[in-house]
Amino acid sequence: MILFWILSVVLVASAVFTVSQKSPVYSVVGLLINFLALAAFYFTLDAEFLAVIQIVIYSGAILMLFVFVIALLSSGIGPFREGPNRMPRAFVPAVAVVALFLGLVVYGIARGPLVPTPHQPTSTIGAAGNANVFGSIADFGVALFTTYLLPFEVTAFILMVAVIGVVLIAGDAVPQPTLGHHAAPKRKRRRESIVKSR
Amino acid sequence: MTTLPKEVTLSIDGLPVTVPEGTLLVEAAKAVQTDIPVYCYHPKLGPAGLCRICLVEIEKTPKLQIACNTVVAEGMVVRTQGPKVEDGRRAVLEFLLLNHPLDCPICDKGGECDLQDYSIAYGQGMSRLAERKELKPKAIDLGPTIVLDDERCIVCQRCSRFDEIVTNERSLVVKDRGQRDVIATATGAPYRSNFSGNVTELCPVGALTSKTYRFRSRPWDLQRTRTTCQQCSVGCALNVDERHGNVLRTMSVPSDDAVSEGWLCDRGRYNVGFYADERRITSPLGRFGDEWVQLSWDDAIELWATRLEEALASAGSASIGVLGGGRLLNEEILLVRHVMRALGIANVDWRTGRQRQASPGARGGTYDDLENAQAIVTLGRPPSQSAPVMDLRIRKAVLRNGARLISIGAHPASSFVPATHLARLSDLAGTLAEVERIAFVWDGIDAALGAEAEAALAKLAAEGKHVSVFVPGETPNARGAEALGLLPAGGALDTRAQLEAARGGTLRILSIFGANPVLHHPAGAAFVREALKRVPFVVATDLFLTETGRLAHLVLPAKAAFEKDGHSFDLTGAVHAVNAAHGAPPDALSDGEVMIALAAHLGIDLPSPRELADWATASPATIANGLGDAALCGSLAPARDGAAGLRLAIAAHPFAGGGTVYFDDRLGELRPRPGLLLSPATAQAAGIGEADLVDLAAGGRVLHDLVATLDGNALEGVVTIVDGLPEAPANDFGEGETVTLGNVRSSRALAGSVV
Amino acid sequence: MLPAFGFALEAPWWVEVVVKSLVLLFIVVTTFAYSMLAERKILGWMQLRPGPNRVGPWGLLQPAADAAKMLLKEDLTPQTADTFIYRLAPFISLIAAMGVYAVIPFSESGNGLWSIGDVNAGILFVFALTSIGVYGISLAGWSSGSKYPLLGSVRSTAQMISYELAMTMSVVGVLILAGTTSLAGIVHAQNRLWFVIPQLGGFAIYLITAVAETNRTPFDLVEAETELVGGFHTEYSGLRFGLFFIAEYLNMITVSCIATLLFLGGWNAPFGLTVIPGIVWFVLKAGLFIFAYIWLRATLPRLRYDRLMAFGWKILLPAATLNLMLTAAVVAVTG
Amino acid sequence: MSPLRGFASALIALTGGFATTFGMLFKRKPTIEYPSVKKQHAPRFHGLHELRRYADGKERCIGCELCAIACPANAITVIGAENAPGDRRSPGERYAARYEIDELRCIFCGLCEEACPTDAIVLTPRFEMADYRRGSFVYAKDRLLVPPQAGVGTAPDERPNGIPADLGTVAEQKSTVDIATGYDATNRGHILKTERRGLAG
Amino acid sequence: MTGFDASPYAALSAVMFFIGVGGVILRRNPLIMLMSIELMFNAANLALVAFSRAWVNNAGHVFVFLVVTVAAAEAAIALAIVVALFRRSTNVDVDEVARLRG
Repeated sequence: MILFWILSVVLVASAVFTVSQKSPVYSVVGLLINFLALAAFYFTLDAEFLAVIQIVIYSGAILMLFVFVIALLSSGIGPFREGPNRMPRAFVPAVAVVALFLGLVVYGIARGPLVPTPHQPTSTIGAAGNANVFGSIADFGVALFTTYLLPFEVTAFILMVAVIGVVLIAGDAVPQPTLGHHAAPKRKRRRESIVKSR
Repeated sequence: MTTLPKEVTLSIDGLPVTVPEGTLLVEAAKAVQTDIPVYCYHPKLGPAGLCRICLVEIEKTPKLQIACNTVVAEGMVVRTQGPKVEDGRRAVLEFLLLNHPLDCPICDKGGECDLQDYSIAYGQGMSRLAERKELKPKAIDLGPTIVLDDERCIVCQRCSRFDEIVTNERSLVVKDRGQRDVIATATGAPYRSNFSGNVTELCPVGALTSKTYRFRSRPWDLQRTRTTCQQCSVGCALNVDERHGNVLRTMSVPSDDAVSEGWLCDRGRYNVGFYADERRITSPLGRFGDEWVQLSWDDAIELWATRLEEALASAGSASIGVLGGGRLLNEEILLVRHVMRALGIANVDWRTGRQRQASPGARGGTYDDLENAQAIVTLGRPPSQSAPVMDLRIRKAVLRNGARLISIGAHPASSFVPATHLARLSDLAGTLAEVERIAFVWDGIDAALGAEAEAALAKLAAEGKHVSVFVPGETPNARGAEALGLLPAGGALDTRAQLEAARGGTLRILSIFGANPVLHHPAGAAFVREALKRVPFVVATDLFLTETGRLAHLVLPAKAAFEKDGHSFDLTGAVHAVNAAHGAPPDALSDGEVMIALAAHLGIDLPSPRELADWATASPATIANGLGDAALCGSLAPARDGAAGLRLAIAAHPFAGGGTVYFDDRLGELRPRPGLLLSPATAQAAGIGEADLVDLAAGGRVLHDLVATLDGNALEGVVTIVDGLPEAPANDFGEGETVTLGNVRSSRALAGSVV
Repeated sequence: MLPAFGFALEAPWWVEVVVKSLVLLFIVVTTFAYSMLAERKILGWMQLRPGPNRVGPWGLLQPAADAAKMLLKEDLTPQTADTFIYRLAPFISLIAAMGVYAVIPFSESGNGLWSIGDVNAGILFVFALTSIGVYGISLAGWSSGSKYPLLGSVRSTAQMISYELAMTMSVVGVLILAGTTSLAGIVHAQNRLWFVIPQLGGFAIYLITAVAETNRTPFDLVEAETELVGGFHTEYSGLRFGLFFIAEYLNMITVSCIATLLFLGGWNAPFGLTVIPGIVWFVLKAGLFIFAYIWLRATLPRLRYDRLMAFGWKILLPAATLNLMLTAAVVAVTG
Repeated sequence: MSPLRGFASALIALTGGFATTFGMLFKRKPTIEYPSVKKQHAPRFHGLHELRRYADGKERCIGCELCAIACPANAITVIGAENAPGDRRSPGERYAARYEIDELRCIFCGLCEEACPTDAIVLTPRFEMADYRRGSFVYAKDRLLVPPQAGVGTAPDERPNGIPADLGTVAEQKSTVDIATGYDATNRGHILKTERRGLAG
Repeated sequence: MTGFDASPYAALSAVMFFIGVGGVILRRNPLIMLMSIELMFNAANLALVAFSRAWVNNAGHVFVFLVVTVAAAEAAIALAIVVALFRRSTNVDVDEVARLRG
């Protein structure tokens, strides 16, 4: 239980860090910590495979993609410009909405403990590594390729669509703005940002 | 006046040439830009026919002829090249090189040596001489400036012919004959001349070298800048050769026909050692009480500006005096004048020495007028000492053009050409009756004499004679200072009045630009010292801490002549460019730059550089003031009493002075020792022998231990002393004053020439 | 999920973990130091020169000298750098590189595995940590605030993502044959036949991708000195540079160990030479890979970047997929 | 070329490459362990300069600056002066008051040696002149001139009325100054206290 | 293994989810908005894994796996859009992009 509290503190703190950071790179670092904590959670919840998947795919691939994009965008033109945060305008309504829903959810949870409905366990909890043991890769694989084959295939299709979409969106078809169009504001921005960060 | 000379057409190397009749072949060849090698021939010395290197082939003449002494003839066909000519030259060179040592690596001429060049062009490379070369003495001391290397001499006699033809001094000769011939003075005395340095340039080999330049550098290392000499008012063009930031030598500019004709005096040539002297002021110095403090330029200028403003506010512009300017360039003079006028200061006077006037008025002439004059009259100090290269023109006029040389006053005109001496100006009129073209050379000192002369000149001019006037001054650009307005205007104080005001305590600030009135002002050293001590704030710009500088409160390091760019006038009023050839000490500023800084501090707008350049290069005639404007120039007539007794003449000397000459260690014995010059008869009457030590006194002022020199050329009853010697300041005495000689002691050891 | 232990000692499990970790840390750092020396030596020999030979006999103390130098050098931070991330990045690299050793079994004895912990999804754990290691490089490059490191990090990110795919695919064949993701299990599955034989293609692909993943020549575009000065670590100096350096060599050793475990039968003795302890075999096999690395560096020039990417996507990935499908098919058919 | 054959040939090429590098492992290394082992230089190696003397101790250099003008790198500065009659530095009238070579500028081409009319400047096989300051590489007479007892050849009489008798042979005697042990003039090519090993066989 | 209480996980999941919601609403940096979305995904995943553990049923695991896959696709497309936007103009302001004009 101590582990739970430690991890949940890390989880929430890193989530807040992610959302509140000015620089996206810091957000990425926060999110990375968040994902690592989540992986630890999955580990404690006997989802060994998912824990690894969480790190390999989420941290190693998706989040890496963020870093890549950030580096890509800052490589040619410096830190890219972004609009001002909506904080001043939307802070109060946003916090109100979030608090309302959070309140509702917590109320829902607090009204009665979530007593697990007796349900037929599909597997047992035991030594990892073997089939039919909850959370094991074998068990997970069997489930994935039998019961959930259709969703799996659909997901594969979605991935394919995504690949084609990405190529179309970010490919060469997009008109490039002229260099001169970029160059002037770029240098100015760079200096401002250096001044600000000092 | 003369008919055009007949022209002759001949062919040189197949090219037709038309030249005046009588032209030498070697000169005619220059018309087709063919270079005929010469050693003994020199365009200004004429042919001698000694070296035979200029052999050319002339058709229908069986043997090769020397181009330097062959006059062109109609239809002559000349070949300056070809195997025959080259064979001839090779043979001549073989003889010339028989005993010429192979020490080109250490020879100062090596690299600019005609013998070297032509040996490479025509020589045969190896000597066929089996015997050892003749050994001769190498470093023969010819005099204070020149060293002879006898081995290298090819006996072209350019040096001795220069001494004969150009200077007429005739001291250098070829002694002995055959293989024992040697360049020496006829009397065996040291070779002394104001033009001795020219022989090193004339020497086509490295036989004659300057003591100051021996083994200092090789010619290819030198950086050459053409500028204008600022040692006297003649304005000779010269080339400054510099290496590693040191001025090593100055060379004449052979093409400078308008002024120097390619000759330099020894002062212009050798007085360059002061540029690198350690005693030069390298930063502004302030004197507080007895303590000298190095100041930054900002502080120095601010101090000056503040004092000026205080004095202007409390005592007005009449309490401020400005002295000097004769050593400045036109641009600087203009800046000084501009700033002083902007401040309302009228007490400005460039005349810090004896000279009262620099302008020849409306009768100025060119050097050619001087050369072509039928009679040359010198009034006051002769130009032989104050403007030596100008004196060469006079000698030329007398020797070659048959002009009469007449001197008036206490000084003999010249020792080297025949001259008539007249005691007073009034004797002149009869003498000049049949002369058409007259040149007056006045030293500008005796203003009364000047006025008298002007009257005489006006009379001569009225008779339809062509009269030209020359004023060789004490300072190089006195003409510029006067023409560009460094004179007291509208009743303002001239130098003497300023000094008197200073003694009276009414002068608050005195600014002195490149002048040394303590040593040079005729009011006397003691008088000027006393005056300067009473001025609360004296500023002096100079190269060295001179007698005047030591009395100043602020001394600013100035740039010397080779260190600044600008223009100056020569004494005929021609403008010459002065180009910086040498890096000034890091903290030195030219007086012009100082004025710019001062103007910036005082908030004075300066003329634009274009305006400045226009004014600085304008002819002084357009701004000149007339001769004899007594009101402007003031009168400084010394006592010219006709009383019996010895009268004093104060002479100039090229190597006298408290400035650049005094601080040039290399000059050594060229500098005169304090002494006096007497005619033998006068000396005998006073009981003085050659080289005796004598005290000279007049009215309680005494000069001690002057070395007496007897000179047959000196005038009877006149004692001549040298002006501007810091050891024996002559400015305590007046020109023409009656003096007494006493305390005669014999001292053989100090024998030597004084003037 | 308590980790499994190699030695059953009468002590709390965490004491054992700490002790083992410290011992392993020492061994790993020493190995790193001497593999670096070995690299310099072998590179030297291959280039006909002696290599470092000044510090100690045969230059054996060179690593100590290098370490002293690294520690004494000034630690610079560029003015334009993002200080926090700039300082963080080398630690991410190093921790990820070191973390892998938690699951690598070096040998086995009667008491159990010689490893700190035997994670069920061991091989996946390795991949997970490797993918975290990329952050060190890409964040270092981004945070240096200078263009060469940034280019290096962008290159590295693209390269690592591209080659990680092929690498994973090539390993899956082994997993299919072994039927387990546990590293010990995989080694056990090779008791009779090393997987290098049935998985020759996978082995080749693994070797190539492993070189790319560790940014070694000829795939060292990340730090290509001639083009990018030093790549992502251009701005780093002193200790922080040293950390990257250590991480790179640890990664090299890691992939060598993994290759040994997956394809060369781990600590299994070849030809029945069981007299020699398994750990020796393991070290020998891993050492062989390390030597191969150095050999590769001495032999091949750097690839052009577009060729590198094309090679990864157009050759390695299809080849790995083909290998995987073949393996799956064979296993499915033979059961 | 079919892809397969291309693959095969690439494989063969790779194998060849790897074999080459592997083979190098066992080759003898040509490295000379420099500070402890020094290579023997070619007889005409162009190293640090030296200003020679005559056997009677007079400087050979006459300050003629021909080396300076011959120098393509402008590395030599010579300032001449006149020999004082009482204290003759060189046989002739002129000697080098200052002689400086900027060894950092020098390209060791030996043209100064060629240009020298008295064989005064000679390039020795010395080459170790590392230092910490750039200024230290300006070698003046104090470091260039050999000690008085190290003269070579007979001085001509007071006036070198031409060429030293031994011109052209002096440069054949390359010598080196060992600061620690004093001067030892040796023939070209042999270096004191060194050991031969390595390529220069 | 009964008695596993999923409530804390559910609460934690809710908190994390709403942090993500807050991020999406408040921030205008598209990258951080995307990361907030990822946070929301992961909050849901956490709940799924916790419930899966409570029921000892790996359906949740499978679902998480699918979610992760879809998230990867989503992130890739979203980032591609960001890059494309950035190529058109250096100013990546989500509200301006909403006008859908070129």
